Amino acid sequence: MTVTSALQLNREKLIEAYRKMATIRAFEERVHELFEAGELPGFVHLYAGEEASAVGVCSHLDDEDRIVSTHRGHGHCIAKGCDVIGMMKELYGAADGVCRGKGGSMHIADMAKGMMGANAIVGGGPPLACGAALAAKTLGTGKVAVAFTGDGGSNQGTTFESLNFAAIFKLPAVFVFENNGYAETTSSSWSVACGDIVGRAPAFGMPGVQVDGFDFFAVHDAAGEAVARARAGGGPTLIEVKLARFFGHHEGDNQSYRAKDEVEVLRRDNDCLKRFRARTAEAKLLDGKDLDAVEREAAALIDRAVAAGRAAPRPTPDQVPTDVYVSY
Amino acid sequence: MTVTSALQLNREKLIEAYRKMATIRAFEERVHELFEAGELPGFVHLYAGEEASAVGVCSHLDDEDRIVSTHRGHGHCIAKGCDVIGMMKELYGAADGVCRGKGGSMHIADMAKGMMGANAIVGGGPPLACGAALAAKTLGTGKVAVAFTGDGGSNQGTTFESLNFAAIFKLPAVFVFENNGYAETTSSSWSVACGDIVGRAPAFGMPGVQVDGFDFFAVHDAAGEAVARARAGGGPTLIEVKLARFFGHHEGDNQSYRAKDEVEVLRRDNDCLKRFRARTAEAKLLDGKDLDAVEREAAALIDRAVAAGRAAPRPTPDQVPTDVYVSY
Amino acid sequence: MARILSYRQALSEAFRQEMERDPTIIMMGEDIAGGKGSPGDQDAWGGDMGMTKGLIGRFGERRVIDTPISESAFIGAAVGAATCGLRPVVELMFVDFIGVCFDQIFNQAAKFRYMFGGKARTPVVIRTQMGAGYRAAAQHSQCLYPLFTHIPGLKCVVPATPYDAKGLFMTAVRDDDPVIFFEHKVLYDTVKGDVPEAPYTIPFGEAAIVRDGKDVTVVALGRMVHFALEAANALAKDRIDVEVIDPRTISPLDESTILESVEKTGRLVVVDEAYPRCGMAADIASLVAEQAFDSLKAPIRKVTPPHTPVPFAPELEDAYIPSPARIAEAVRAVAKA
Amino acid sequence: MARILSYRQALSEAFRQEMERDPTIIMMGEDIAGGKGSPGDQDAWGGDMGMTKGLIGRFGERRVIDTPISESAFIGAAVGAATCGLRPVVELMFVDFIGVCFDQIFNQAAKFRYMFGGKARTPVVIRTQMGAGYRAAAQHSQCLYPLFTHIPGLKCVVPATPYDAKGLFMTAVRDDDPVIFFEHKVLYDTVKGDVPEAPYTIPFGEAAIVRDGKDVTVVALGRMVHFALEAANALAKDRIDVEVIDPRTISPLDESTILESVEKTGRLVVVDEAYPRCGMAADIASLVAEQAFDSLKAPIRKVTPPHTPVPFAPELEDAYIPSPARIAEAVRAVAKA
Ligand SMILES: Cc1ncc(C[n+]2csc(CCOP(=O)(O)OP(=O)(O)O)c2C)c(N)n1
Ligand SMILES: Cc1ncc(C[n+]2csc(CCOP(=O)(O)OP(=O)(O)O)c2C)c(N)n1
Ligand SMILES: [Mg+2]
Ligand SMILES: [Mg+2]
Repeated sequence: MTVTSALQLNREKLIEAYRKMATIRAFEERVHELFEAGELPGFVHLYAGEEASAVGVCSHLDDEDRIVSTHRGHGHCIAKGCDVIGMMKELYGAADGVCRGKGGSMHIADMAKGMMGANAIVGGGPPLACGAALAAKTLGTGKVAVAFTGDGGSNQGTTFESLNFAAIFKLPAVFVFENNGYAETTSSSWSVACGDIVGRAPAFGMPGVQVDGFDFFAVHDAAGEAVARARAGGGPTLIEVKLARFFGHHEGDNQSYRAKDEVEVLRRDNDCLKRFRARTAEAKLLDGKDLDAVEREAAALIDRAVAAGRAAPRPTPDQVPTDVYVSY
Repeated sequence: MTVTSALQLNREKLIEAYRKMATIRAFEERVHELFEAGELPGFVHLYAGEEASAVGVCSHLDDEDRIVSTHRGHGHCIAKGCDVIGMMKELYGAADGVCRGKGGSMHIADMAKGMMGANAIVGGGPPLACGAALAAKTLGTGKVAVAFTGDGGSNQGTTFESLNFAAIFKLPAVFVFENNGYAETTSSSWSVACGDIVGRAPAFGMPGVQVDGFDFFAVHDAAGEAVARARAGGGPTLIEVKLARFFGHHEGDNQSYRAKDEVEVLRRDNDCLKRFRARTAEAKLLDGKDLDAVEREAAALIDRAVAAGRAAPRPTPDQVPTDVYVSY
Repeated sequence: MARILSYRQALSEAFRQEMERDPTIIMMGEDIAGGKGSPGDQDAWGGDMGMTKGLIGRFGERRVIDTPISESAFIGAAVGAATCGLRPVVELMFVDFIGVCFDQIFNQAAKFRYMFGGKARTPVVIRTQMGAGYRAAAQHSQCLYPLFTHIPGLKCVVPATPYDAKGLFMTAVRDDDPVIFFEHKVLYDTVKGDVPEAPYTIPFGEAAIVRDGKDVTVVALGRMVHFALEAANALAKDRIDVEVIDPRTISPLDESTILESVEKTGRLVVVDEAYPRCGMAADIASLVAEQAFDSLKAPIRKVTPPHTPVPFAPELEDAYIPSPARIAEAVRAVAKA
Repeated sequence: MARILSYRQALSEAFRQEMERDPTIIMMGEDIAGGKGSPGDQDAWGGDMGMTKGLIGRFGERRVIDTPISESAFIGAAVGAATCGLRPVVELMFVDFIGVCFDQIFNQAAKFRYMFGGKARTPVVIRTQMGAGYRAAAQHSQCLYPLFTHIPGLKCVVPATPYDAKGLFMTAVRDDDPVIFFEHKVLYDTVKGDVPEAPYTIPFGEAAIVRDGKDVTVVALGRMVHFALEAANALAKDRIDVEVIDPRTISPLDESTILESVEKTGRLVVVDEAYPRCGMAADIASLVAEQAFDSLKAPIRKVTPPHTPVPFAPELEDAYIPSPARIAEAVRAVAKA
């Protein structure tokens, strides 16, 4: 099992990773504005600040590898290659959104891309990831499944069971715990009895690693090792990614449970996009100008997505009863 | 926190412990016969062989301390002081059984004795024990709650959640995992990813200890420490008790998943009653004759219980709709 | 002097007054205070909809308990604690989350008393938000009270007005059986009404006749009560005189008020926001078809959403939820038949 | 030549034949083989009732998978795997255990297709044992199919005979939607019937008219079909000619067969072993009260257990379960009315 470290990635791959991160950021910043302006319906949970996690992990996956996500799913979708325009349309509830306007932000999915859905049930995803991994193993496809879960979701019984289940069957699965410090308002330092989520890995007989989630390279390398192990039949891995969200739990959250200058400091010192720039510059891998161009392209894509969302056909009442069953 | 080791218990306490163990044994051996003879209805899961666990733990508890049990609950009931005659009547489904014939073996309970019920849902008990412990803590009663769970039940999400929950609230709770090697036919060495259940304690930030469940003294001392810690506000403890059952999972189980001579060897070498005799004799604490007498008394009690069960009034159809609500 | 409160205000007042009255009442749930272990404010949210705001300041951490996202553990803990001297009020944030903790409710709390031969009491209240209308899609918009009503041993309360919300909560918390208390999230800030300041209780199993009428009986629950009244007012212009009945509690169900009304009107429309199959509309319709059949002059009509999950897009969700117009249409149909 | 099999044998044959036909079918569940990791025999049990005995020997560990006691994980895994190219048949040993894993069924499997705009298929079958009669008391004797029928996106199958068990299982496993397959534990060895050896399917949503009659329609499910037939035979002596309908699948429900029968007989008794509130008896009664009202000549009667958990003692359990005598009494009452 040889794993390429992110710092050895070629230019194209690095640019691609940055493009995904920048696209997520632009998507989320824009959704924030649109939501504030009352233009988007529903509940939205933004992933801004956490981009290095989704992209660092998903850069090891192809369309036949599966991921399951959480309520905070936009970043996972984009990292997994879902169509950004279809996603934005979905947030608008458009008839041609990626889920035809029936799912919305909390249920955004694209099976064809191996993205098995955001999930509005905390802890809903890990069992499903076990299933994807079991299918891969049973069918001998060599594919893997990744479950993204939050720190809050790490305390859900379904999640614990899934860890044990994946371990005893040596499933090709990776459990990525995105510990952003809070479940809604509740601190993970309080809710996780043993302090760090990674401390639970031994209880499930699997290797565990904690990584700096502001650092794409750290996430990338840890995930690469875990995915390679899974593909090689070595069973599941637990990865705790320490990171933070730039926005509130959901839009509308006043965030008074956070320290006064927490978000400010975070955006200044722990922005994973800035870190990526710094590390690639330091290692003389990429030029800032290239990344500026990527950011402009990402912004333009989001502009097109918003325009598409606004112009998209609206669903009609006759579509309410369709898509419940394949046949009934 | 000073904890008396079992070997320092006075004669009366030792005899009492042996009486409980012998009563459980006699109860279960008799239920086995009655069930085989078709005299008892329902599903029964016998505790014979595991007596040292229930009695070792419960000897630290009084009627206001609470326990929750499993489908294999007779031993926990007797150890906690439930009325043996009322229990036997319940197994017969008698109108004056401890649950008026409505619960049966899988739901045997006696709230007045702090026995919150056998439970036919694997993993059903631990959350309830958290509640009893939370009540004790909130009301400042100084009481504790003990959750008995099997090895199979240790893999249930409800159980995992309860461990974390109890730990973060520092609840006066003790989690006793009775690892008898099997969940029905399935080996715990396979189903528990990390091998030993005690290996999970660190994941829940609580002390864990593994004890020889054939040895009353080992169980007693470990439980004593855990209960004392809980009472003193030190939070929960995980105790893995390694033991084995003399009978099948339930009555009717042919046990072909066990090694050929497994039960024979077990009864010969790892009978907790024999061990108790040996250890108390060795330490010159008790005389075998005293224990013979206790066994005769236990047998006589079970005789009376069976006679009572046979003679007890049967419930009548008008009792079907009663006892659903306090008021409706 | 009328004292006009919102559903939200009425409930908040009920929480506070009951906790003041009885020191064995505790409140538990995710972020019901908020900020547990966090660097900023405690009571940061007071519940995800702010319904329990201020309680921790008044009653302290011992009685107002934030929990981890472990619904089986904390709802089970509430159930267990209820058998040991507390009267917990525990929040299942959205009823849609029932799937991760149903066992503790339907097999444990609901059945203790029966399984233990009448020798247990489990005075726990499970508060939960339900209902569509928030563009919250399939996993945050369900009603699901039929699942609980199905289960012997549970009581189910579905208040539609601020007055009922306060009075029924007070009854729930004083009741010795497990009670599931369904709060419709759309009602919190949209309905207002007269609410006495002094504590009062409303008995379970007593329907409210919220509008007297002689032509057609409409039975409705929760948000649908308001839609039924809207429809009734529109129909009054067409001289169709609708009686609107709100059962308020569905387990126990006040059968006689419904039956008496149908005996008078001979016509029944049942409106329900919950799914149609094995739902409350079917339950009530079947009650009447069995026990007031001879009074019926027309087929019973059910007005419910279709047999589909709740869709996200506003246009779809609005078409999904039974509307005053659909109710009126059903009433017209039975009035004519 | 008739080939008489028990319900158990018919199902076992269906499992084997379907697994032979389609290599993407896997079986999962607790002890469905048995002896995993243990020193003695593998396939030690073949399921807690022996229903899957022999499968591991034929199809191997890769396709016949014993699981730990982690229902959310393994049922969720079956659901997830169903979206990734397998057709899992997963056993929830007793339907009473639904409380620890309901989310994966009712919010995940049931809703994927809708939430994802029609872009998912989840061909999973959840087999489960239900029903009273084993003296297994409150947590091992429930039916609970109304909880699943309530949920849009699920299909519910309740076979009453060996023939139906085999044919409906074959349909279930070939179906592309999530199917809950309810096996009545008392029927495994008590009912026998003609079962063709060659594989066959029975379409969902097609009721069986198990007895033709003109006076009263009795709709019954599962074990109650047999009790209804017993009652019908007894009533024949009194010249009451009962038509017995077994819907076989309750989601989808064959409404027209029921409605047509009531249009003919004008009288309906619905028998159900599940709890009465928001149950199948209410569901079917309300269907008829809405859509065949004009044909009804008498009140609809429901024959169900009372609104209580299932008691343990044999005398109590026997009184609890609807009996042929109670069914006959209800039929007599409506026949006279
Ligand atoms: C079963 C369940 N319980 C509670 C909720 C409400 N809820 C939604 S997100 C959330 C917090 C999740 O925290 P975490 O897992 O850390 O993810 P994050 O929001 O930080 O990304 C809660 C409590 C839910 N959706 N599902
Ligand atoms: C939720 C649930 N799943 C499955 C079962 C069926 N079942 C009853 S006991 C048992 C095995 C339990 O094993 P363990 O916890 O080790 O206890 P033991 O029987 O060995 O005492 C199983 C699978 C159940 N009763 N409840
Ligand atoms: Mg978080
Ligand atoms: Mg065991």
